[in-house]
Amino acid sequence: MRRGRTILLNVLAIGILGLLLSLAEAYCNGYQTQILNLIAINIILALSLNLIYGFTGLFSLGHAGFMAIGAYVCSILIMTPDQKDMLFLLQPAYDWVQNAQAPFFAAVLAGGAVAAIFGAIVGIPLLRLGDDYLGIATLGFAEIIRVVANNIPRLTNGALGFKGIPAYADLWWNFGWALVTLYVIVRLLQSNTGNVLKAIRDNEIAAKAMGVDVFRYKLLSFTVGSFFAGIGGALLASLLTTIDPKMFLFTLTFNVLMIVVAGGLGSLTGSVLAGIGITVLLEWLRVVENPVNLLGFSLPGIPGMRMVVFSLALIVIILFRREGLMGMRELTWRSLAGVFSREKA
Amino acid sequence: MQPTPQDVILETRDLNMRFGGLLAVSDFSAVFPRGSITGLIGPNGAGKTTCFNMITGFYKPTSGQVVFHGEEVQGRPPHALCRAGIARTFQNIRLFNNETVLENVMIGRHLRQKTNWLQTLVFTPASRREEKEIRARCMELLDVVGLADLAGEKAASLPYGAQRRLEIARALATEPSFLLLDEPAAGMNPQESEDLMGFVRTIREAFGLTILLIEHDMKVVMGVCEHLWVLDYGQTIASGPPEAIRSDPKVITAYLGEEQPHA
Amino acid sequence: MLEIRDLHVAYGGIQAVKGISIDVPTGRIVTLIGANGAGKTSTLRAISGLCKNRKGSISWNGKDLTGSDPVAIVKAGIVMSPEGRRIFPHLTVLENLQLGAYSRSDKDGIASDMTWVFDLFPRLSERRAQKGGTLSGGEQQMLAVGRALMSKPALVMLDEPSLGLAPLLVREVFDIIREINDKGMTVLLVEQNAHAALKIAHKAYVLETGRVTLSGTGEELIADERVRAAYLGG
Amino acid sequence: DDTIKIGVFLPLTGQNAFGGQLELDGVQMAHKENPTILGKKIELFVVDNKSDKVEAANAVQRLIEKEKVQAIIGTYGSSLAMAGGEVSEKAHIPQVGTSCTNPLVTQGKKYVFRVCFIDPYQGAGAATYAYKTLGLKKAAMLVDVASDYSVGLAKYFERSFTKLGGKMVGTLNYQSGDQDFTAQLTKIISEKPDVLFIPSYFAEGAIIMKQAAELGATFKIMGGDAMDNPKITDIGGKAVEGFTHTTFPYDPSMKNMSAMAKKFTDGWRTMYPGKEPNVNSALGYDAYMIILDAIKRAGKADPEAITKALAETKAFEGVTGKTAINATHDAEKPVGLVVIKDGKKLYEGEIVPEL
Amino acid sequence: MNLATFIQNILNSLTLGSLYALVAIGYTMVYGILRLINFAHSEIFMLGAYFVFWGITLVHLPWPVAMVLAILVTASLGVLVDQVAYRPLRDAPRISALISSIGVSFFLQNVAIVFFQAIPREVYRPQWLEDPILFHGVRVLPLTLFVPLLSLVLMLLLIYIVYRTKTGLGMRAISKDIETSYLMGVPVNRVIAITFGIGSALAAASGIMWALRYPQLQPIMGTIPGFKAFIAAVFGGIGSIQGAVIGGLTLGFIEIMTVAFFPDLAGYRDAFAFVLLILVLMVKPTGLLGERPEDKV
Ligand SMILES: Nc1ncnc2c1ncn2[C@@H]1O[C@H](COP(=O)(O)OP(=O)(O)OP(=O)(O)O)[C@@H](O)[C@H]1O
Ligand SMILES: Nc1ncnc2c1ncn2[C@@H]1O[C@H](COP(=O)(O)OP(=O)(O)OP(=O)(O)O)[C@@H](O)[C@H]1O
Ligand SMILES: [Mg+2]
Ligand SMILES: [Mg+2]
Repeated sequence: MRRGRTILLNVLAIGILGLLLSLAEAYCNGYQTQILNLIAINIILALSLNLIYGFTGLFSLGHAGFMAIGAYVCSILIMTPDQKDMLFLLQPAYDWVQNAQAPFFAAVLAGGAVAAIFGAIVGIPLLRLGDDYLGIATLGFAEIIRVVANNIPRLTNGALGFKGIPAYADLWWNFGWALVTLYVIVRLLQSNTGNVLKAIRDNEIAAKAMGVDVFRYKLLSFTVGSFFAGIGGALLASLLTTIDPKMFLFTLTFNVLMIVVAGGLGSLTGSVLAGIGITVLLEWLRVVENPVNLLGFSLPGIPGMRMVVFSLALIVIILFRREGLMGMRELTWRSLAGVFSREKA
Repeated sequence: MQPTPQDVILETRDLNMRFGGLLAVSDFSAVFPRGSITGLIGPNGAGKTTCFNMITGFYKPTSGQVVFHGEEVQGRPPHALCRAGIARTFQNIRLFNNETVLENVMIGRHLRQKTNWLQTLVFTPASRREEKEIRARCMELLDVVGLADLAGEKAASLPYGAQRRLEIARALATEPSFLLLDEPAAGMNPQESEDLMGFVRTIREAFGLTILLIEHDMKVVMGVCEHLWVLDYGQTIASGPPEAIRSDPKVITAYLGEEQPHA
Repeated sequence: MLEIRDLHVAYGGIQAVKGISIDVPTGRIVTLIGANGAGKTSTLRAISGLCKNRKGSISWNGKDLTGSDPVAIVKAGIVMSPEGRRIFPHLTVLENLQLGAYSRSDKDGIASDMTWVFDLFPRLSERRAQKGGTLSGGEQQMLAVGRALMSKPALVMLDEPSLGLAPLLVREVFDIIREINDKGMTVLLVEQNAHAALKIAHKAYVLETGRVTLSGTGEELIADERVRAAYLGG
Repeated sequence: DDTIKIGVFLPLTGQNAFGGQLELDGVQMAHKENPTILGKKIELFVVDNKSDKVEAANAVQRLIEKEKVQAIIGTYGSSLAMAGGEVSEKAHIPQVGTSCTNPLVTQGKKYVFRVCFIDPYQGAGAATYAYKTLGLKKAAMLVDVASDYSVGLAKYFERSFTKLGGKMVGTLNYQSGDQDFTAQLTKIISEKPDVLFIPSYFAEGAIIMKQAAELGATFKIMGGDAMDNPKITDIGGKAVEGFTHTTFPYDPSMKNMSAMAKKFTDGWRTMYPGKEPNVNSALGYDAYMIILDAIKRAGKADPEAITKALAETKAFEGVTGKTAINATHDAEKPVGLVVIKDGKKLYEGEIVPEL
Repeated sequence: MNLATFIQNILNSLTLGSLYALVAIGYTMVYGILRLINFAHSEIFMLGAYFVFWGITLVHLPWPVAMVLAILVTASLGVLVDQVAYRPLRDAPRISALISSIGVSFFLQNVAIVFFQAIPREVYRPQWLEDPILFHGVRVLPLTLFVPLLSLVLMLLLIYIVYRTKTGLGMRAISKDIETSYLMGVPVNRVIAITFGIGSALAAASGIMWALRYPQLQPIMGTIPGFKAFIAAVFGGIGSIQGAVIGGLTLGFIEIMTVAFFPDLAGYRDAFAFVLLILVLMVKPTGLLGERPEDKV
């Protein structure tokens, strides 16, 4: 497929997405909109983790930590000083926290940037570790962030967290950022640098012999991944309008990891599809906790049932599709065209 | 013929490598004239691969020097040595299995790339031109090793012999001046080894390389190498042209055995 | 006697073995030769039960082994020394050998076989307490063969035992194969070193892209023009 | 439409589940007893917020959008209430909190109310009781830094206690989920306080007291409303003897029960035999009833009307006493005190905090 | 800090540390053989504790009988989990089994929430366990003496099994190369089942000990101890039995001593463990006693 056609198709796809979003804005209720928003954010998070783990082979469980950083930075910047005055009711905020302010776009960007800086700082000592050890060390980092957030009330308002964060993150912002994330990661992976990252994943020793400064590229991938994790966290804060350290428990990382693995490690299309699928599945499964009327019998809703069903679904997915939905394959215009022309033939 | 210093591309001086109590390589001193094909042979566990690892930076020598283009380079990381022009293949093939044949070669090429990924993000003309160039150059390399038809295949799906050649193509993509091949003929049958010999000579001419290879297949060793170094228990027990080595009694007792391998 | 009829092995969509029939008579050395990727290893893996998706029939002294799992096949007396040695690097030489005898419980028998293996490979005896991973390539190969022998198999399958060995050791390995065959053990040997393999084989098969294209005694194949051209280097 | 829809969002799973389940029982009991108002059937929609804020916001969103409820009850846990309240506020649907005592819950909110008092008030109550009534001069605290409830209540207790003239001899922290407090307790014991205030949730509080007893602590231990649980003596055993906690003015062991409280207690015992009522169930009950009261006064079940009526509540007769909703939408009622005596919960009476 | 307080702190550390050690041994056992971080371990731990107390309260079994039965039942449950959720993934990428174990962990925890409800339950302890022994101002719990002993005995027993028995030899072989283990006639699935059985029995034993020390049952009670013990196992070098014990004890001491010496930083306690872990990993990337995976160039 020629480049021109691909660009045209991409522009077309973005146009259609835009159209769908305006339709959603007009016709979806708040609940549905909320799910759409969560989808966009989950896609951002999954893509960034997939870059780190799926494409570079760095088993990182620190996503919740970077999200927390993004969320706090962004929230501090978009809340008004008055709001902060009311919020920090046990101990006053530091002056610079109290007075810091920025427009939403800059605040989100700042969230991502600070997360990226932390990514680099953590990455330098930790990226030398091997798989499971790296996993547990990054998990440790995320937990440290959480513990620290609890203990610096003048910066984070401690366990009270932030409430009433301005809700700027609407469909446009969220999907816009999701597109930016997708674009940057796709371009990165399609460039020769992307090949280098995958080479590190496949065989680190051979990569070294090919002149790859393995550490530098690991750091690059980790930092870019942390940046988008921070962006995701920032958007989530503004979407939910409330954050506190408890939100960033390691289960949050696992949720993202689940999406990545279910979609396929090393498949961006997989992350996007699973981001949509799992977000919707989780919402849809609320049904099983509601009281149901079955042929005249009324069964009471069983709290906890949703997670039972969800975890079963997770196990079944992994048992029967161990490589995830897409494996390492991608859905591209070319492969789509292939499907259609085959059908015609 | 004693090579003059200008003709020496790489030289090792008293290289030692110790693993715990084991002296895997001791006082390995060798010179490699520009454009030569040299063989490194010796019994299993003699320390041949260890020498490769020291020269390519995977092991830091316990003591001794590696002099490359007149500069001491021992202890530098592998990627730096690769950038300087030392490339290698591995005894047990190490390809990027999930990548295509072409991508494998392109990774070797990234080292010589001038634009970075941030430029590709915004489609600068320079980066576009360069990505195109890399692709073309790598296809040429695949052509040389006869894998151009398989460019889109996953590396893991190639037959063994093709994988060996791909590994060499990938090493060539880094534009080395010094190439180390670790048992390139292992697992090949005599016909395939024969082809390999021709191939090694071809790439030396085409790329102006100096080649050092480890091999147990004496037909290959005697066929392509101009000079041999023989290790046993880490010691250099002999060095010289193949004909001399073949009849060296020390080499015969330690390595070749009484009767010559079938021809 | 091991009889293989119309064996097929596939990996995903790729057919690696496409209907091979082979006989390995008791007490003999039978060798499979062929180019890279011809399907030799796949055949051995199918016999030892490692390939799940195999078709055809494998029978051993009249007993059908087609559906059996690897452990049952070891118990039946067929053991394989895999391609690339695959010794356990973190276990000592002695432990590697004990592992070879895992399916047995006759203490005395194991002890006497251990002595036998150490007689065959005196080097292993010197290094019995050393970790497998620190052995040199040749010693590892000896260990792999010795380990296979420890299960006291009726049939031992060796996949490229001379790969990566120094010339001196290559000869030693072939001598040992002959020696264990003299002791009454049946051997199925896969080799790239076709010349040496054909020299000691009673019977040989040539595999090409998953099929048997030639068979005969070792001497017959050494003399065969096609074999000489393709596998013996002219 | 001939039904009125009321949504309930409570933590039925996760770490706050025990409280949420008790409150749900109360709500459901009230609903069973009063299934109609203004001749219309009331339908209850229960959603689990899983003790998780994101889920809480989603849950409220869903109640409003999908079930189209006119009013919402919930929840146990201040941060959950805040996450949900944010959504109700935007959708202009009234929400009545059960036992969410942090001041922020209703701050600046038009549509959010609660049937409980707030932590500054409760903390002051505990401090007044300790200092004035019991004459304890030196206090220590063991605070869960990861819990907004705990941090807040601790602060208010400290503020009042020192203002009254008491001395804080040590404040030690822990994190939700910790189960070993021996290090903190060993330190506290060495400071020899008269009273240890633990603004904990019940599960952790019980273990703290056990370990304190094992380490030979002799000081008095006090806690807040989250320590209220029917199982306290089963789980705490001898270690909880003498423990006192503040609570909302209801307990089945109350001596002079109001008519409402008595009716509730009896009704509960017939509806849930073998299960003791507690103050959380009572608050659940009250939350439901106060909404009904507002609907009755408004004469219609329109969200805006309910909100207006709720804000004007002056003398609602609840299980937890006579309730007035004040300007900040909090319930004004006295602070109750429960003490554990001879292996039983005993309602000591009420106290008016010195603020 | 006076001497009595100091000794008290040491005893506190010892109790907590040896409990962590007990849980950590179970993690390390399964990891050592399968290279699988078995997230379900903490739920097996929780179920073990529930089972024993049901045996006592519902079926009115005597103490020791209930304990043995609970351990057996839990061990079988562990084997079942392996057969259903991990065995089909033996030749899959490692992450698949990891995700499956997270799934099992969620599943067991939520099933427990559905069936047992989230309400904390009381634990009946024999009286002799409740009363501390007073010794010169230091209060020693009987459990403080018992748990370290139990950890030590179990550690020695496991080392014996892994290094001195045939099954242990099989385990060690499987840990490096499942396929070749098959070729050697090692009944791989049986050996792995035994591993899970032992691992789960350990989880149950530690669950019971934990519940005796912190007497309260909740469906989520396994999460935090499991998490901490896992850190301990990594700290000691995951896969190493001695490492798990050392890691557990170290973690216990750090958690108690940081609070004892820096009471103002008590809120940071959980972070200390991680900071130390990261520091150790930076010096020894595979934990204190972990072996380096050999990747010879
Ligand atoms: N990383 C290491 N740690 C410990 N010992 C090592 C290491 N690398 C190599 N050795 C030891 O050093 C010696 C030399 O090994 P080397 O791989 O260089 O042998 P070789 O000559 O390449 O043999 P072969 O022909 O079998 O490949 C061997 O005894 C080997 O076990
Ligand atoms: N795990 C696998 N997945 C996919 N294809 C495989 C796999 N193993 C082998 N093959 C393919 O099956 C064919 C036969 O392989 P096999 O290993 O049996 O050959 P061989 O005769 O032993 O070759 P060699 O001499 O290289 O050892 C080859 O084309 C190979 O690429
Ligand atoms: Mg070598
Ligand atoms: Mg083979």
